[in-house]
Amino acid sequence: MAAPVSDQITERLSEAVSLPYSVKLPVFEGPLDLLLHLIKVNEVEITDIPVARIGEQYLQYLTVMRELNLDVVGEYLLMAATLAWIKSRMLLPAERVGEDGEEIDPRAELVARLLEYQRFKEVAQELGDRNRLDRDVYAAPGLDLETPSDSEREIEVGLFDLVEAYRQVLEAKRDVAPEAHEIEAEEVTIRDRMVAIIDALEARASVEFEVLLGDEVRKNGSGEAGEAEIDWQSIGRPKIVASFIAMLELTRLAAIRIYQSTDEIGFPSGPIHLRLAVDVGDRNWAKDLPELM
Amino acid sequence: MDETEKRGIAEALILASMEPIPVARLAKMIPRCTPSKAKALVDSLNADYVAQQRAFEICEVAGGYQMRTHPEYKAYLAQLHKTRPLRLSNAALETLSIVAYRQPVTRGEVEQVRGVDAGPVMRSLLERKLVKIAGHREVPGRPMLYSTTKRFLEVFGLSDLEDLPTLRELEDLKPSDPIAAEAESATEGDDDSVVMPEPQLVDADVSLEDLEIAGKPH
Amino acid sequence: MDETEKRGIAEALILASMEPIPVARLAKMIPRCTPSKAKALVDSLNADYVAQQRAFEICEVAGGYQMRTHPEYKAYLAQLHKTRPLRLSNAALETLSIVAYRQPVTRGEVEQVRGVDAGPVMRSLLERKLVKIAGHREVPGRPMLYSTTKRFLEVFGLSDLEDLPTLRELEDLKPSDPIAAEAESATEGDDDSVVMPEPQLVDADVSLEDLEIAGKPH
Repeated sequence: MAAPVSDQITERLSEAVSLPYSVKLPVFEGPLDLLLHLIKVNEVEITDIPVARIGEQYLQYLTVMRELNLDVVGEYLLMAATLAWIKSRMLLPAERVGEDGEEIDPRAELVARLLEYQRFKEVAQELGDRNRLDRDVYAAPGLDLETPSDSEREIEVGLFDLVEAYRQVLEAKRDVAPEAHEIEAEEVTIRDRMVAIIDALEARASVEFEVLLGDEVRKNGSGEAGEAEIDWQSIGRPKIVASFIAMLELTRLAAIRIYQSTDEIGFPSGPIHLRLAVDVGDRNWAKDLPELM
Repeated sequence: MDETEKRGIAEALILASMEPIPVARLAKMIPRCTPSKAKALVDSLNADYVAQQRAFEICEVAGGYQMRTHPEYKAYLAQLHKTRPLRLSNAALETLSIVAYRQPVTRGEVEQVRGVDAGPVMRSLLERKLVKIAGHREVPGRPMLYSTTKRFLEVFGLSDLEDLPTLRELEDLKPSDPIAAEAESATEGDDDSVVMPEPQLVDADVSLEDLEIAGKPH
Repeated sequence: MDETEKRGIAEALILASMEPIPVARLAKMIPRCTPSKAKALVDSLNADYVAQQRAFEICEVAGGYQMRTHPEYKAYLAQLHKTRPLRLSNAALETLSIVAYRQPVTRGEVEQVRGVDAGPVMRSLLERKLVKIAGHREVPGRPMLYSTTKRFLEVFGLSDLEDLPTLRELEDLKPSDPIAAEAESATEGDDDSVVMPEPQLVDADVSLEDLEIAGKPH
């Protein structure tokens, strides 16, 4: 025979007296948990709860909680009310009849809830007993791997690098065409160049600075860096200037990003690359750009 | 490349990875390897570890392989970590179980099962990243849905959700009693049963003496 | 306790440690052990690893022992970089949450909320394609407007922005009254003080919970 409820209560009360600062109700996880406990100590079947007896003990328990100055939360009171209601129903002749003509036990819903809760309680216990990470077992944290060598790594370049590259381009142009002053009537606007650069970068993930400076990359993917010599003379200085300013503007708007590799000693070298920095996919640049300027 | 080399690569990758490596990814990183071959490599490594009484093994957690120490060393390893082990109350474990089996689940559904407010516990599970918000249920009020995380699998050493005791086993816990079956149907939309009397039925003024008498064994 | 057990403890400790373990510390964590004995244990483990052709060995780095893979696997390990998840700092999450909940929003508005310069963080969010430029606000100075991207929805598992939980919904998870709060602290006990590792860094599979917390008004 299990210990009577009164003994448990007394025991708990004495605990409460001896530990004035850490009054702790035996941990019941709520009214269903308390009911399961009472069902267990009374050694009765969940499916055939003696509602009167269990209900009485349940109320005693709530009273003890109050004696211990623990606020009885609403859920416990609601369950007390449910038990009282079921008890009264069981005294009355059956009112409700199921589809098959049989009486519906007024306890049925409570029984179903208790069974379901019990299932999860068992699963929870099982879960709690598993080997737990950082309590029972520990994982290898993984190695802080060396980063790839600098030459493979893309790094940001400063505006200085960009300007320097631009200066070199202009210098190269002076070399090839010192006498060319035939200014073509071709109107090149910064806006056009911004749109062209965005288009080019949308078509390809990364494009070389010099290629973009000269002309937009065709969508079919020609104009790969280093594939062919760039004919600066045919491009014309206005276009190069407009392209460069367009790049600066796009950089300022954080629409594109500029990268350059470094050599073994960490000095920036090699071609400068441009990439889209932002999700510009859902934006009509051609339409928006006039506002940007 | 022979098996020994591949095994070495698998071992190095699993040791060095910061998180569990899925078998498909592992296979991709080893030259001329398939997932089933990768699995065989891991099995063979684990067999080695057992034979050589290593303090660790390769476990399958959260859909990937990870090197983990054996539980028998837990007392020593506890000294190593500054953070205290993740403790979970019964309330947290119960809530976690309900979320795990019923996901995606609303807070109300959890409360229905446990019979108590689930808010604070749910919050603490969210903070510990064992549970995450998984959208809304498209019903009036659009309640938030919760589901378990990858971290949940990692913490409990589960390879995936299938690794939980199956729902069938859960069903087995239920007795074949007809009342239970009936009760199931009764819970579904039988509004009559929801009418509750006022809670003032509880007599709060019972003294301890009354209790002693009432509580005496019958 | 015999040598084999001690070796096992040393192995488990070195495997699971986040940082290299100095020999003195290792000796302290093993019962009845001295630094010179601990060193002998490590040497014996390393001899094992050589004999068994393990892909790793215990190295002395930065004044402590650490398990490291052999250099010959370097090329394979480089592939692990790609699998490393994107991490977001708290600052990034805070900023992202402000953008998510107030979009479209200017940088100035974000700074007003967070009280610090939002430039660098916003740039990194743009780079990670979590945030995009969404035009200008038609006020003097025409500041840029930011909004979240499709990728943002993907990362957070949202079908659309409507799916973002409201702050009120999260408030609901807090104990509604001090009584419940007390009850919670009584049952959950010291759980609340559990320190999660790496509180600064959040995985890319950050949950919405992170966002909500970050987005809470200060």
